[in-house]
Amino acid sequence: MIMDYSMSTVKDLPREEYFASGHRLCQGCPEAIIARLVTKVLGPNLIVVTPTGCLEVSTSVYPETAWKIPWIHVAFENAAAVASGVEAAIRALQRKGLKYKGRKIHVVAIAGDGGTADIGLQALSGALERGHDFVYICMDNEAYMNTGIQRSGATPLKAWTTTTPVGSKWRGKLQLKKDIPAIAAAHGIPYVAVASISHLKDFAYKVKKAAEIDGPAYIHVQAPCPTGWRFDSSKTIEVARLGVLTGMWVLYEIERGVFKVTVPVPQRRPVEDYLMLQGRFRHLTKEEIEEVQRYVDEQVEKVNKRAGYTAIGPVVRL
Amino acid sequence: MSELKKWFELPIGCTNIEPGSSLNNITAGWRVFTPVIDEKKCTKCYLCWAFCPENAIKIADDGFPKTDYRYCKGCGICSNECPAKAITMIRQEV
Amino acid sequence: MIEIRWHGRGGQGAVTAAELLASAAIMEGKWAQAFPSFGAERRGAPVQAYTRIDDKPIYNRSFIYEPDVVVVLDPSLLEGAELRDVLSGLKAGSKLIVNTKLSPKSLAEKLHFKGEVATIDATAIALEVIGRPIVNTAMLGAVVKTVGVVDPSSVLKVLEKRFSGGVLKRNIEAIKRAYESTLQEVA
Amino acid sequence: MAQRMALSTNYAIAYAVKNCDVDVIAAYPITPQTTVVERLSEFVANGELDAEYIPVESEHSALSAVIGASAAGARVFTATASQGLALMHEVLFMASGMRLPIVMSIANRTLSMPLNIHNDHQDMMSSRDCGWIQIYISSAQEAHDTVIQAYRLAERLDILLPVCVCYDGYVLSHTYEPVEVRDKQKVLEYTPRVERPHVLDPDKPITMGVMALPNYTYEFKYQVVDALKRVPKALEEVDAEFADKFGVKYGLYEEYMCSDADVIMIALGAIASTARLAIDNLRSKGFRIGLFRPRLYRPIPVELWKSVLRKAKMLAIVDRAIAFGGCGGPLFSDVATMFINDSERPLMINFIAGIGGRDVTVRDLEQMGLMAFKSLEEGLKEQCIYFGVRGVDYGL
Repeated sequence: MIMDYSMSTVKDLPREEYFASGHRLCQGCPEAIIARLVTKVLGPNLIVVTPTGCLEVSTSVYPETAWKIPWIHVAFENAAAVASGVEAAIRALQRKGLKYKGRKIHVVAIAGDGGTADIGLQALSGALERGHDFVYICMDNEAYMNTGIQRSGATPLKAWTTTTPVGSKWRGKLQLKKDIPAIAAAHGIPYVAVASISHLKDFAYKVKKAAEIDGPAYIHVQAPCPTGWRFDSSKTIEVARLGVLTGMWVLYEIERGVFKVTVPVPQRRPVEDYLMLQGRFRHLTKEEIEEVQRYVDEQVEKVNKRAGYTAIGPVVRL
Repeated sequence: MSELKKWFELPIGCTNIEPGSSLNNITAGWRVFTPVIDEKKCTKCYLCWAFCPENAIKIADDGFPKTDYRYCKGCGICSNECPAKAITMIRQEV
Repeated sequence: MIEIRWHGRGGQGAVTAAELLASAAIMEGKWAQAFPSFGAERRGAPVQAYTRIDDKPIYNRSFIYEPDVVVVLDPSLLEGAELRDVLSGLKAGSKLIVNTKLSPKSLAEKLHFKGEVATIDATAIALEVIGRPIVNTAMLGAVVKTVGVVDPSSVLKVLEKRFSGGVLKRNIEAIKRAYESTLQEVA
Repeated sequence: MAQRMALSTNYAIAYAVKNCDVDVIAAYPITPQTTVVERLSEFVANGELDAEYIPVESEHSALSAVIGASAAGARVFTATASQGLALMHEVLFMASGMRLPIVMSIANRTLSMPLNIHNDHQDMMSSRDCGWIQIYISSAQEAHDTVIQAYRLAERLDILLPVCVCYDGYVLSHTYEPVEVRDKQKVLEYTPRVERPHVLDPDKPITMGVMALPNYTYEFKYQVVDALKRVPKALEEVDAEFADKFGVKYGLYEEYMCSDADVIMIALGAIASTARLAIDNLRSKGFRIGLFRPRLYRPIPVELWKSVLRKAKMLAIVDRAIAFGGCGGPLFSDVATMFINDSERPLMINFIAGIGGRDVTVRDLEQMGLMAFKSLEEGLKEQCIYFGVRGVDYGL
């Protein structure tokens, strides 16, 4: 059974587990939290497609697998294409009365930001444009963590990675983060949402909604990586929460073109609170932090304009 | 090496036909700090259960969350997120 | 075995004509091949297509260099480099079938061609019957008439499978008119 | 009822796919393959074929999508050529490693640079060791029948490997010729649906496409080696069943006048078809020459090939691909390798011909045959002849 929209607390999350213990993800890994939640909300009539990446290599090392629902990995750049094929097969076989009879099987791709924003963007765009009935979830940890913390198109401005080092000429990443949910939304698909693991109810609601909507849905969920972002493994949720509270990670959905902030933040925390928790931003000077703050302020203004009210409030320094 | 399967003993097509077999991989050895739940303080909000990346916290029949130490890697999220401050991370001395 | 080389311009239907002729032969139980010569050509560029017909399986998969029949769909191909291509590989007994207003004799004189020549004003037929200068079916009629490698009724049957309604009617009419009005002579 | 039609090889393949009642087709346009999937999309559009047609955004995604669909239990098809096959390259290994019975047709075309849309076998030869069953055909009829056989072969539970049906771009893909289109009901009787043991099914959840460490990877790969070993016999059986049903038999190879031949010419696909005429002409001039056309090229049925070839004094191996920097063309290297430990073996001469759509005529092939005889008499001056390249003279 898929849980009810009206779930009031995390206590109401389904107790069934389809993502087993014993996987090899890092201590405090957000991807495990995401995989657990998505499979809980949509299992067991669910097929998951995962491209190459941390989640894949850490959950499927033979002879062990953490997956208790049907799961497939093929390559790095093709999760959306593989999911397209799975979805088409289910449709054809159901229509011909050969398999998957009489039930809704959810097809969900769970990918990282590299497999989504960079190498997998073409396959994702193709699948969204073709209108397959599937959910694509991007776990955004803002770099190539599986290969050892290299920059991706989703790495934010000024963040340190092993290929955006801090030197006399470079101060971390010189470019802005690619706005992937906006790219997904530009396809005119019925549902796009941004979620956070710090707000599980909101995330679960979006996963369920995405799966139930006919046609492609895209969910972008922040995945703070203790290893790559350089923070203590106990702080994964805390960092995620501060992303939301500083307005750096706005939780919204776009349902059939209608934009809505699902978790308003009446009073914003300064970006410093978020940045300073993480080693990847430790090199930032006061001026650079102010620059990031100004950028976030601009983004927040755009969000509020789009929402039609002050969904994300002003910065309040405690 | 003797316990490793031969080629014809493996499932075909790079598949694994034992769902959830990662349970065979006991990850307790990853742990440095061990979470201890103080049931007197616990409010049964289950945030620790929901946030645990290892799926290592189970809700017992008495309604209290219990840590499955075979799989707990000691990340400390449960302790950090517990609103009632009911979970303490303890250094286990060998 | 008879080998036919078709010369046209991209968009005129030389490839289709080659294929329709092969289809008619195949319908009669014969063996045939039809294939185009593709370059980077686009609409308007000179193109060639080929048809081979035989009573037994055809193994040769190379182009046709010494055709028994050359069909020219567009009179403008009878000049310069295009003319060289048209006349290339013609041997004793080769037949030339050309869409032109000229008589076979005057065309042969103009081209200094010795051999069998057939001419037909396919453009006039096409404009009159089809309303556009699509000459391939008219040329097909001329080929059927002068080469006699397939029965005219087979070509009509192939057309019936391919087209319907007014398009079918007009193309059949074009073939019939061409069949009746093709002139041939041995120069 | 079977129907004799004038079809190009591309269309002959489309009809075969239709009559195999394929469930999912994913493809991306590339010359000279495109008319295969154009025709298939027409079949889907007008309801003649009940399938999902996925118009993917690249060949990489085409193969990825059919992998997903095959993994979900569907009967699938894709087609490509040239750069498209090269773009699929990494995914080819995934399809075979995952043991998915995908059928793909490949209208062989050269690889850039220079850009050229015409035929040679460079595309497939660059992907020949990827665990797929590879069958080279030499007529539209054979393409039609081989696609039908391919499903039967690929879906056999003792095989479960992807199959590609290779045919010369343009030379075959765009040539109309007579094709007996097999009756759909008979086709489905011949290749009925098979329940595969490993598919994505919520009732029996499995993990597909695992990661393996050095301790298990070799064993998984060996499974593919093992399955390929079973292919020659399986294809013989599949071919015999096909003959029972449709009255036509192709074998694993075709031999023509080999039994007493001093020189045997070996060629794949369309060249082998044309070469028959060269053999006839040379025979009429008194040269004892034969022709060997491999049909099943991966896996190579080594002993079968050798049983035909070892009787010759000289093998003239015609490759329609260049192995840059190698010891001769890919087919040559394969044939040479199979004889390497035999104390008595034929001499071998390699002709690289037909590159980038360069026509290979009956006369060219006669000339190659004569060069082989001359080398046999006077000794090999050159082992690998880049036949017909302007500016190169081998003095033969």
